[in-house]
Amino acid sequence: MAWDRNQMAERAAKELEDGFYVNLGIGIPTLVANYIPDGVDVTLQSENGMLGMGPFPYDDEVDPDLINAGKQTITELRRTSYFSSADSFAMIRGGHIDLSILGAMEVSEKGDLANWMIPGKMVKGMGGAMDLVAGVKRVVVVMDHASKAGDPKLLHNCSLPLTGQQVVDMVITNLGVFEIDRGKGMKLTELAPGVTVDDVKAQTEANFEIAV
Amino acid sequence: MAWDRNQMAERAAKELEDGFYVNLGIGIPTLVANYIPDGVDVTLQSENGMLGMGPFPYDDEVDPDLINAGKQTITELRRTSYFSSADSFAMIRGGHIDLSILGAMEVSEKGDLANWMIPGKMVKGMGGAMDLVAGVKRVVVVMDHASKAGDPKLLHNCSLPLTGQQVVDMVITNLGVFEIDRGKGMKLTELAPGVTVDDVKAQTEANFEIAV
Amino acid sequence: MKKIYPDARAALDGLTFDGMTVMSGGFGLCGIAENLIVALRDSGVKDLTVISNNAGVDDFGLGLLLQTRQIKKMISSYVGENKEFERQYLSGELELEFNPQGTLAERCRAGGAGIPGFYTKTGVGTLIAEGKEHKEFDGETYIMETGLVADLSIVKAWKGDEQGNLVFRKTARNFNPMMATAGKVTVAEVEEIVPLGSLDPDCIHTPGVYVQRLIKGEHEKRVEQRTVRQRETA
Amino acid sequence: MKKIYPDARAALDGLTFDGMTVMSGGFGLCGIAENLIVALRDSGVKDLTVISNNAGVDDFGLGLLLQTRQIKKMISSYVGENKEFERQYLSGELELEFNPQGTLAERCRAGGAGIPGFYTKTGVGTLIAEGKEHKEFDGETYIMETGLVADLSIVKAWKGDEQGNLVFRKTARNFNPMMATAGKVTVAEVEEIVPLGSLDPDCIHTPGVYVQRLIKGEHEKRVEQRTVRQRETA
Repeated sequence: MAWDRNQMAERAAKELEDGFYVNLGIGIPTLVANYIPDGVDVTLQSENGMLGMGPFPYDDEVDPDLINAGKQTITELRRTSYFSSADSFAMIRGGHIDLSILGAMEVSEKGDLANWMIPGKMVKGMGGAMDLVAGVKRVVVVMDHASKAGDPKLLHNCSLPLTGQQVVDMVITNLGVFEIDRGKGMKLTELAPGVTVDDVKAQTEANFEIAV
Repeated sequence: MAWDRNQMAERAAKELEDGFYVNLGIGIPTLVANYIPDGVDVTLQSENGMLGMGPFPYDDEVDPDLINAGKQTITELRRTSYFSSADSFAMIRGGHIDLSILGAMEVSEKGDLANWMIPGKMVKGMGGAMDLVAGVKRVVVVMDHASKAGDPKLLHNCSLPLTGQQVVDMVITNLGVFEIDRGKGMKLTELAPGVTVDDVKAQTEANFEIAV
Repeated sequence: MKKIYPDARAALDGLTFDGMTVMSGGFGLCGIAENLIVALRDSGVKDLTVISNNAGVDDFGLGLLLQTRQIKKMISSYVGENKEFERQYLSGELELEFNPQGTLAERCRAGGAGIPGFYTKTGVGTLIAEGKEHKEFDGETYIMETGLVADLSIVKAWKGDEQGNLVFRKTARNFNPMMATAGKVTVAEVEEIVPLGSLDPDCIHTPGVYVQRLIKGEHEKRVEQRTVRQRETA
Repeated sequence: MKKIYPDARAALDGLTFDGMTVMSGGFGLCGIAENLIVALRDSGVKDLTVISNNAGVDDFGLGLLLQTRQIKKMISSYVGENKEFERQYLSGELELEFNPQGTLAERCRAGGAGIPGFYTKTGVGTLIAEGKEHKEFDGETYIMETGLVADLSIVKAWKGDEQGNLVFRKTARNFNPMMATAGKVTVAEVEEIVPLGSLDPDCIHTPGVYVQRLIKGEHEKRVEQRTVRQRETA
């Protein structure tokens, strides 16, 4: 069975708490905004300088001066404020954002994260990812459990250059959910429907406790 | 003869150039604003967070939210902008203010400045003076040549705790004008009317070249 | 998450403890959190370390906390306006750490921005530099200053909305925006609570993320030095 | 002191030299100094080091300076949108220094604020930390990053006045305010030059002290990723 992209996003949305300020990365994390639970009021931060990010605009509302960190056109809300990139990352680096949900290429059992470069390939840059994982209070990774080639992405140690060291608190994959005690180790806390612990073990290099 | 307070301020005003951004200290430096030469447009900065400081308000214009760094009520101009203390001192520390004119207790021949504390007396604090002398491009001191007790204030070395080391470019006293090559030495470049070099020497401890 | 509280006392409820560090916005008596200072006094909290550019006057602003001897230590740039301060300091009842004003402002900003240390030329060669790390950059000497954070920041703004977005007015902005970022908890008092959406989003000085609690206050806004000019008569 | 220039070419006159460092505001194609980038290209200046979060696209923004190979080195956080960039970089024609976006933003602010170095957690334990000074604060490890300044900063604002006061619009603000502070000379282009006194002094993002020259530009404001939603039909 396993979770699809939307189900992973839905599961990630359960990490949102009322009043949270949240930064969502590109890809599956963006979908999390579609699953914010009823009664939970969250404010989305966009690291290019906006707090209170609204949905995509209607066709006649598109404003080239109003984009998110993925360079997509968006809208503002009644609560919105704008600020400079320096002020935006002061907010991030200073620990004022409660939660960052982002994608990854690899995560280690100690919470290391790699998601910005593959040696030998053209490197596009880390953008704001290093700042987010270093500064945001809680970091949740949403990613496929294994690569397209079937290689595990949850590893003893990341093989790719790191985005951050001991920075990940939770990993949500198509197979289940892992909690990480930064620098110590990880445990499997949930399984997607129809997935067994053995299924997970077969696709995981990292050591993990089982707490399902 | 010598210069009085207003004449010292008038002389200091000759250091203003068109387009300058200027910070004026408390006391005689404040009077400099009364002598800005015709055709010279200067913008006054107040370190509590204002660029484009206007004159004192009329009685019915007094606004408690609008004060200068000396806590006096003032007015705004059409060019005025307000900003935080951090942004104000970023402006000062970053070398964006062209000229600071301030008072002093002592100045050394190398350009050291003391104007914030007298050991054994209650210390009120340095306020923004240390930041101004460290950051502003050019620092002009306006002060009486000697203390009320007749002791020289232009010294080989300051006896009082410093506000800044090698920070003063010019000293204007009631007796004349000195230019300082920071860290090197000072020279007397102007005399107040009726004042002789010997008059100056008699009241000066610092070494100075004579270039009048 | 309701940020708006009915009054200053309610807004400080559960936030105070003896020995805590409080940042208090304002410059002189301009832009100070008048109502929250009174509530802080009335809370009876003791042994405060207060980070504030100034110390109020004898009977207004932080002077109220000096009268009751609730302050153990001040971190300030200038305290010249307060006689009671002078008395307590000279008698050794009060600790005092002077910071150059720009260093103090930047330390607050740094604390809020996750920057534990930075270098500045300010104070090199003075008493302020003693015991601090010195470093050369491009042949010039700088000293390291550290970021400041507080258990509680109290700030005063002009307008605020239910999300905690704040706008300051004229030179009453001063230390308030940085201090709002550097409190583990920040409580703001405003002259007016405005409907959500009525503040221009391009002109919000303090985004709501920095403000946990908010009250509408009544403000005396005392003038420290009333300086005026005369109208020319025609 | 007249700050307003007739056009972009005139505004750059006398400011460019081969090998210079230029800061260029904007995020993606949002808030970039379209007219000044074209004028910089037309000036023929070579061997530029360009500090900019991104590198434009092939035929717009900084991509124009890549086409003509006027850029020797980029300091950026993300350059993924530009194919010509990729080609020049892989062939070794172009140097590239990646900075985390927040570090880049803070380095520009620090440069403008007279702060030659600061400490950050960002990048600790990564390639970014290699060769940088590490220091512990309260048991946590940080790395030192340095302030950046430029020979010339080109920024784009929404409105400006004859004193150089600038206001930005929505997320087009981004890197522009810090870069305006960090240029030895800063040239701004705006959509509208407004009469002095018409900008709200509480809402000026960049005070005029930071802007030496100013032009009114014509702006295409190209959208990089047009994402829309459909109206629900009733």
